[in-house]
Amino acid sequence: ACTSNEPEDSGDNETTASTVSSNDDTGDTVTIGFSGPAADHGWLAAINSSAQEAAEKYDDIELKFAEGTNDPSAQIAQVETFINDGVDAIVLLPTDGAALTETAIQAMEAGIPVINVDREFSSPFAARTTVLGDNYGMGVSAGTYACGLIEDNDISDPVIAEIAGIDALPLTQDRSQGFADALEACDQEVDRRVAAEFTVESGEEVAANLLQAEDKIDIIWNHDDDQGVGVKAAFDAAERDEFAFIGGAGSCNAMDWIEAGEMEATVIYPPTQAADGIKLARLIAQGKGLSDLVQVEVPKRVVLNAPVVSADNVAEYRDLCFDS
Amino acid sequence: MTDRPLLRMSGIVKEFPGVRALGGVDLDVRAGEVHCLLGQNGAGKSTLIKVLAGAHQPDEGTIVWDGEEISLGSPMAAIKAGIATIYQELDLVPHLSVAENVFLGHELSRGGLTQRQRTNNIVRDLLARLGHAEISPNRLVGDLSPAGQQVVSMARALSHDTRLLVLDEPSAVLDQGEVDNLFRVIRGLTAEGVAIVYISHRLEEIRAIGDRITVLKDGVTVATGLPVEETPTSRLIQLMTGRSIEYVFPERSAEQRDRGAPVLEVRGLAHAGVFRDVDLTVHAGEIVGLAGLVGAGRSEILETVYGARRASAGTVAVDGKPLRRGSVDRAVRAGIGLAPEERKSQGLLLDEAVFKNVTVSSMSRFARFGFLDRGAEQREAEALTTSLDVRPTGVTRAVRTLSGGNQQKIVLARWLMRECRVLLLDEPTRGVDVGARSEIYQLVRSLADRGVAVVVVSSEIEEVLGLADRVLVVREGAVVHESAATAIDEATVLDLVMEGKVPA
Amino acid sequence: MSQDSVRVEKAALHTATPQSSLAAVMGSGVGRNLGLVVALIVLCVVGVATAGDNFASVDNLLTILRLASVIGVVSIGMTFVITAGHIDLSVGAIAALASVWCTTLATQTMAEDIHWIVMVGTALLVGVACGLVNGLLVAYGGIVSFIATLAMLASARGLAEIIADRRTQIVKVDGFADFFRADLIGIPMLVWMFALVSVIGWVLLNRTTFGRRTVAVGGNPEAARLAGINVRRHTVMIFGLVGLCCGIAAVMITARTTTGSSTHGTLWELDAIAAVVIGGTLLSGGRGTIVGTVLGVLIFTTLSNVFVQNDLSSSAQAVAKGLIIVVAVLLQQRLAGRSSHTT
Amino acid sequence: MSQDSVRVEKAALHTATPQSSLAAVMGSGVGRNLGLVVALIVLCVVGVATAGDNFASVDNLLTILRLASVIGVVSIGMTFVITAGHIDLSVGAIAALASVWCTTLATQTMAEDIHWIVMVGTALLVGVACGLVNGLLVAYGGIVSFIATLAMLASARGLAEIIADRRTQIVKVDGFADFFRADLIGIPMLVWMFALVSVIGWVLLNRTTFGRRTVAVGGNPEAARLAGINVRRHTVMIFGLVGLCCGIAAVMITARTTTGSSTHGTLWELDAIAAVVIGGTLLSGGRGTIVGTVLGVLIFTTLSNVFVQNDLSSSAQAVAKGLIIVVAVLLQQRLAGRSSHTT
Ligand SMILES: Nc1ncnc2c1ncn2[C@@H]1O[C@H](COP(=O)(O)OP(=O)(O)OP(=O)(O)O)[C@@H](O)[C@H]1O
Ligand SMILES: Nc1ncnc2c1ncn2[C@@H]1O[C@H](COP(=O)(O)OP(=O)(O)OP(=O)(O)O)[C@@H](O)[C@H]1O
Ligand SMILES: O[C@@H]1[C@@H](O)[C@H](O)OC[C@H]1O
Ligand SMILES: [Mg+2]
Ligand SMILES: [Mg+2]
Repeated sequence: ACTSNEPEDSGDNETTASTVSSNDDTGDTVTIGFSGPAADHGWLAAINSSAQEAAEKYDDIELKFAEGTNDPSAQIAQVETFINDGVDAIVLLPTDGAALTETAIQAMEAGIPVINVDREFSSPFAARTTVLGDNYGMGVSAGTYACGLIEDNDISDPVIAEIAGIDALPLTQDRSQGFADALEACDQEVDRRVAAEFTVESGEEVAANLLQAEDKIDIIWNHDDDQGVGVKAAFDAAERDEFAFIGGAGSCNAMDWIEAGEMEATVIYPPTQAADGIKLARLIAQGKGLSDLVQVEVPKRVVLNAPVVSADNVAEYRDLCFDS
Repeated sequence: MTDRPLLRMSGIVKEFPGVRALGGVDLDVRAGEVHCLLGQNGAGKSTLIKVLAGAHQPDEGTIVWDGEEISLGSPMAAIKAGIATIYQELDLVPHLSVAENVFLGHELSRGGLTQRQRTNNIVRDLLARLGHAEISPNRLVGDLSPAGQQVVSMARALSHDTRLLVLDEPSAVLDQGEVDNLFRVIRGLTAEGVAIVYISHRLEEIRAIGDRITVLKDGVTVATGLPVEETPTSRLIQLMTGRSIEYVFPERSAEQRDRGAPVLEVRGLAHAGVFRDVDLTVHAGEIVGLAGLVGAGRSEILETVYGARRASAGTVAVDGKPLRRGSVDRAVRAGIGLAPEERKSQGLLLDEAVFKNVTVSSMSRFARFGFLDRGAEQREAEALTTSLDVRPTGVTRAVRTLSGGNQQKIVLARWLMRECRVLLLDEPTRGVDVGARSEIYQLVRSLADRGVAVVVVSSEIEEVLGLADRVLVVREGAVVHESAATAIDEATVLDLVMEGKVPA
Repeated sequence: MSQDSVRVEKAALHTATPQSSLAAVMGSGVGRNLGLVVALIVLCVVGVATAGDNFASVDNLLTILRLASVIGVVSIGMTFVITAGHIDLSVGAIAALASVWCTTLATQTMAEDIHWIVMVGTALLVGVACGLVNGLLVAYGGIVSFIATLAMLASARGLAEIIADRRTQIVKVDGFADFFRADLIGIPMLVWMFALVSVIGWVLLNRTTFGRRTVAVGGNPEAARLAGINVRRHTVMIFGLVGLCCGIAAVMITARTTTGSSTHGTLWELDAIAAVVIGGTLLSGGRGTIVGTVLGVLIFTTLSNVFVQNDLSSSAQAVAKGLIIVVAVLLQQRLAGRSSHTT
Repeated sequence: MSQDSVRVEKAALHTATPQSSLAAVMGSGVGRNLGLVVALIVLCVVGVATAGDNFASVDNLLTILRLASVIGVVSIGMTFVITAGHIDLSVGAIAALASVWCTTLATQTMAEDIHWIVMVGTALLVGVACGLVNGLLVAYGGIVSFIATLAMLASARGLAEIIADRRTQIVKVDGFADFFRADLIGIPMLVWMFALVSVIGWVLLNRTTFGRRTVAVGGNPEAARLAGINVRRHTVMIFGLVGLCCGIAAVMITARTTTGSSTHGTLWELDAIAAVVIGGTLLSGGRGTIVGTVLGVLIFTTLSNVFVQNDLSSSAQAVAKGLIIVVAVLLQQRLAGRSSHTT
């Protein structure tokens, strides 16, 4: 069930139990090591809590939770420690996929399955299973939606702005690339691009400056809904709402705004993937498969869909939202 | 002056790691007297007065103040009791103004806001009373000369309701005129019944201002309450040092009278706004003295010759080779050395060991491929500091823990260690005790005899005349007189520094 | 002899030449600040030249000021702590903790009942309390401020995460946003707060016993002690003061973003120290300037605004920022006459 | 008279009491380091108590050492720059730039052809060059090191992003990884490198004229200058040295992660300064200890290792980290006898 992208299946952890599987029954106790970046913004904080909550649901999981760090060197040491300790599986959201690849391979070679979450390794041999959102696809979804808006409302020469997340992360590049490519399909391009740091505070700051740089904007895509809280605060402070505001990730705040008509849409990129990672790690370590699938084993790669949530379908996605 | 002591310290003991600075000191001071505290460098004078100021806590001993035993647990307690102290190392805050420093710790304020006008007025009065009305209360203390800072410290002491004023070598940074001025102030205070504890290594000052004397030696009182008039200088020296020293300048040797080749040649040297047109030639084996008032610009001349300040005009040459302007390391490589005036800020690495301070300018001598031979460094530094009678001995001790006079010796030792062609000495005996003083004179002379060209700046005219072969008088940034030291007397020099000419 | 002493006094009249007194003025506060003002003006000229009316509009200027306000208040506090010869790395973490604490209060069940004043009070209290802990560790524990506040940075942020359960807490208490996000005579409340804190900071540093002592403690702690100042107590008070500024900044950032979050204030310590140091306060203590700090903050904020106006990529922004800092400081030094650097 | 002076010297032998000479030793280098050693041991005891054999295993110790190595090399460089009275905020950014530069070289078309030595050379060169620029800005530009290196931090990172186009560059050159990721007599190459840099650093600081000058320049720049030391040139050399360390660290982090990235080294400046300061080097300059720095680095890395071994939440770990730092420093001070703090 976890691999499904349908909201009714994968959103709430409780729903997993609804199948015929005995997967949730207590099995051999497994030790899982979890390591991720420092929780320096809402989405990553949600990653942390979703991982921890998932582990707490099971009596047979013993979680080793490494201190969040943005230093790949420190994260490598954490994984090495997991290897030394002989954990049964490792769930890894790398600070930088490529930088942790060799170490992940070492873990795999030591017989410890590695579950890669969110930021992808650079080698197929580094992970037993990969769970990730589709960053490029996220940009494409946002861009395609924007094109639709332009067409529907017949906007000529629209001003399009993009508020990116941490610019130095490859995933940000992927999102921007997807956005640009989709816009190009309808002969549009980004007029103004600023980058924040995924935090509320940075979102407010760059958005405030952005609004000053353009008198009139038609569409704004903001990569991250938690940063979006700040972006929204800047809009309110400047009393500007002439544009269509599109978000990213799918936080509950974003859903609220969509319901209230204060936001046009958001593109889903859920932090619950960490919970998925923990669950898959448990199954793999216990030698189980995914009960909804015919396959005996957990699949190699799970790519979450990046659907667009708008006023039309927000009700469907409501339960899937995460608190940021 | 009454006989009942205002202050009685008895059996004071103070230990520092590795040193017993005070081993049971007694001192009693009466209201209205000037009580002189004498002792060699490191005898414990400063330590004693820091105990009195509440800055150090004694390990043993009692302090009776105005008939009652008190404990001075903090500087505030001493200040409240009416004890004001002017420390040997001036302790002011450089980025605060004169007025702010004077009232630091007991600011005049209303509702937390400082009263600048009122403060300034009071400070202006205090400065005037000290004979220095020209110092503006608004000036930053960091911009003042050491002498000016001394005045600020005095003003600070007077800003309190002071019953006992302690002065730790106040005259070290003053010239003779300034010392007279200081004495005028002290006399005014004693007339009002204020007691004074006065520390100085200049015995003639003790004669001029003191009433009674206490002598410390190696941290214990060897004599107390000696009346000044009845105690001959030779006895004081005997008490302080345990030996008798003839306080004389070394003989000028025969050969240097027919001077060697010119080593240092300074032509038309100027530093805009400070001094101008200085010509100075020093021959091998010659000692040239620069006399002048504080602020005349003598230190600046030395510093500019040395390259520490960039000359605005003129040339400096050593052995005929011109030096690049404003480059100290070139000057040092050419064989010049400077013992600067302010040992703490300009001379010493206070937290470093004695031997490192001594060898810092001659490191290449102890280094092979950049690696230092610490053994050799320590041996040679040991030999040198022993010959200068630095106490306590031990060259690995941090310079900070040495007494003021001993620190001065370390600065000198640095340049004795490096065999210089030219030695520039700015107030070389400041704070140095009588015993070491004649040893320093001896040393400087023997260096000259070995062919070094020496320039000495001193505010003690007697020292300039006694030590130097040739004397230059500097007044307001210009050389106003030059002659052989034997061809001029103290009175004439005094006239020259004051007036720029000898009155007809 | 009296005649003599008159002559002595005259001679001692350390006459400053006009030239050197000019240098003195330039080297002092005015001169340094002049350099900063010029740097700021140059930045604005560049802004106008490249972005025209968009830059020069009142709205944009208010935006710059509003953005400068929060970090500005923190920097004022930092000016004191640096002037006193210390450093505070925990400012951002304290602000985060305070923001989270006061919004937790406001998102609890009884939320509707509390007045926003209680929120503000809570934030200030948390700020001051953390500051005092820093101060005690430094003054009485004898821990170097760098380390003590580094420890506080880790602990306060961790605690903030625990309290907020790492969620971004949106403020729902009515009056709060209304009050702090409002304008007063056309000027945002946050800007008023920054102005007020700056003025109070200036008065405190330059016109009170407290400020005097701060400079003394930073410039020569031993002299301060010998002058009877209780250096330890004063140190505690200074850290308390910077804590208070963090509390105020927490209120402001909560208002600006409408949220409390454990991620607020990330790297504020670096921003604040940079503003303070570029403003002319000595990193080693003993000299501080509030006006310089305010100018320093404005320079950095204006810089980011100009960057956005020009749609520079964030990498190019970083490179440009580095170059501009160097040029600005060099410029400032030339204007401030001979540099006070003495190598 | 010679007889007299002998007596004088005897009298001057102020006999040291055993008690106080012990205190002197404790107050000196040995004492401070002893405190750190004890803190480290306590940490290890906690590690063993909570994680048992997992902690005490050879593998785990090597893991700790490997982690310590990269930041350790940077911290050795930082020790020099802080001892000399400056600070370098750009260490991480320089390492990032060097890692990106040398891997760009190695991922370009002709990649296959270059020897990994060229990569190493490039990294070191970039590091030294950046360091020298810092040094020139500080020594001849007269810019405070905090600001100069802050500018370098921004510029170098921006440049690294531009060069790498914000992508992580995977090293494909053969020998490189083989060499630097190998073991030598059972000990990882990175650890050897750290050990070597530490030993050289120790010798340089304590046994050479370079080190002596560094301490002098940091302790009293004016006195150093008047003693004939070319303070400016020396300052440039020190920044060059720390740049070299950053270059070495870049090689190490590139080997460790098999990548070059503009995000490498984020916040290393804080980690390195923290290790140096907790090690006992004075933040204000004039006293530096390489052994202390090494111990400081080990304490921080062991701490994070101990944390991985248990299942505290990340937030709780942050809180605990703060508390442990405070306790460790207090402990260390008690052991080092009376604190040298003089307020
Ligand atoms: N902080 C300290 N730590 C260790 N030893 C110290 C300290 N302060 C002073 N001493 C030692 O105590 C002794 C007395 O020093 P003190 O400064 O009192 O001498 P002094 O009589 O004032 O000498 P001077 O005439 O040179 O100023 C000296 O041996 C000195 O080295
Ligand atoms: N940094 C400075 N800027 C401007 N003027 C200065 C500076 N330093 C010193 N002066 C001025 O230079 C003149 C000479 O100073 P200084 O006191 O050093 O002379 P001196 O003859 O060496 O006296 P001393 O006996 O104190 O050594 C004074 O007028 C002083 O005010
Ligand atoms: O940290 C990132 C998060 O904030 C963003 O929204 O999605 C991808 C994450 O890696
Ligand atoms: Mg003394
Ligand atoms: Mg002088």
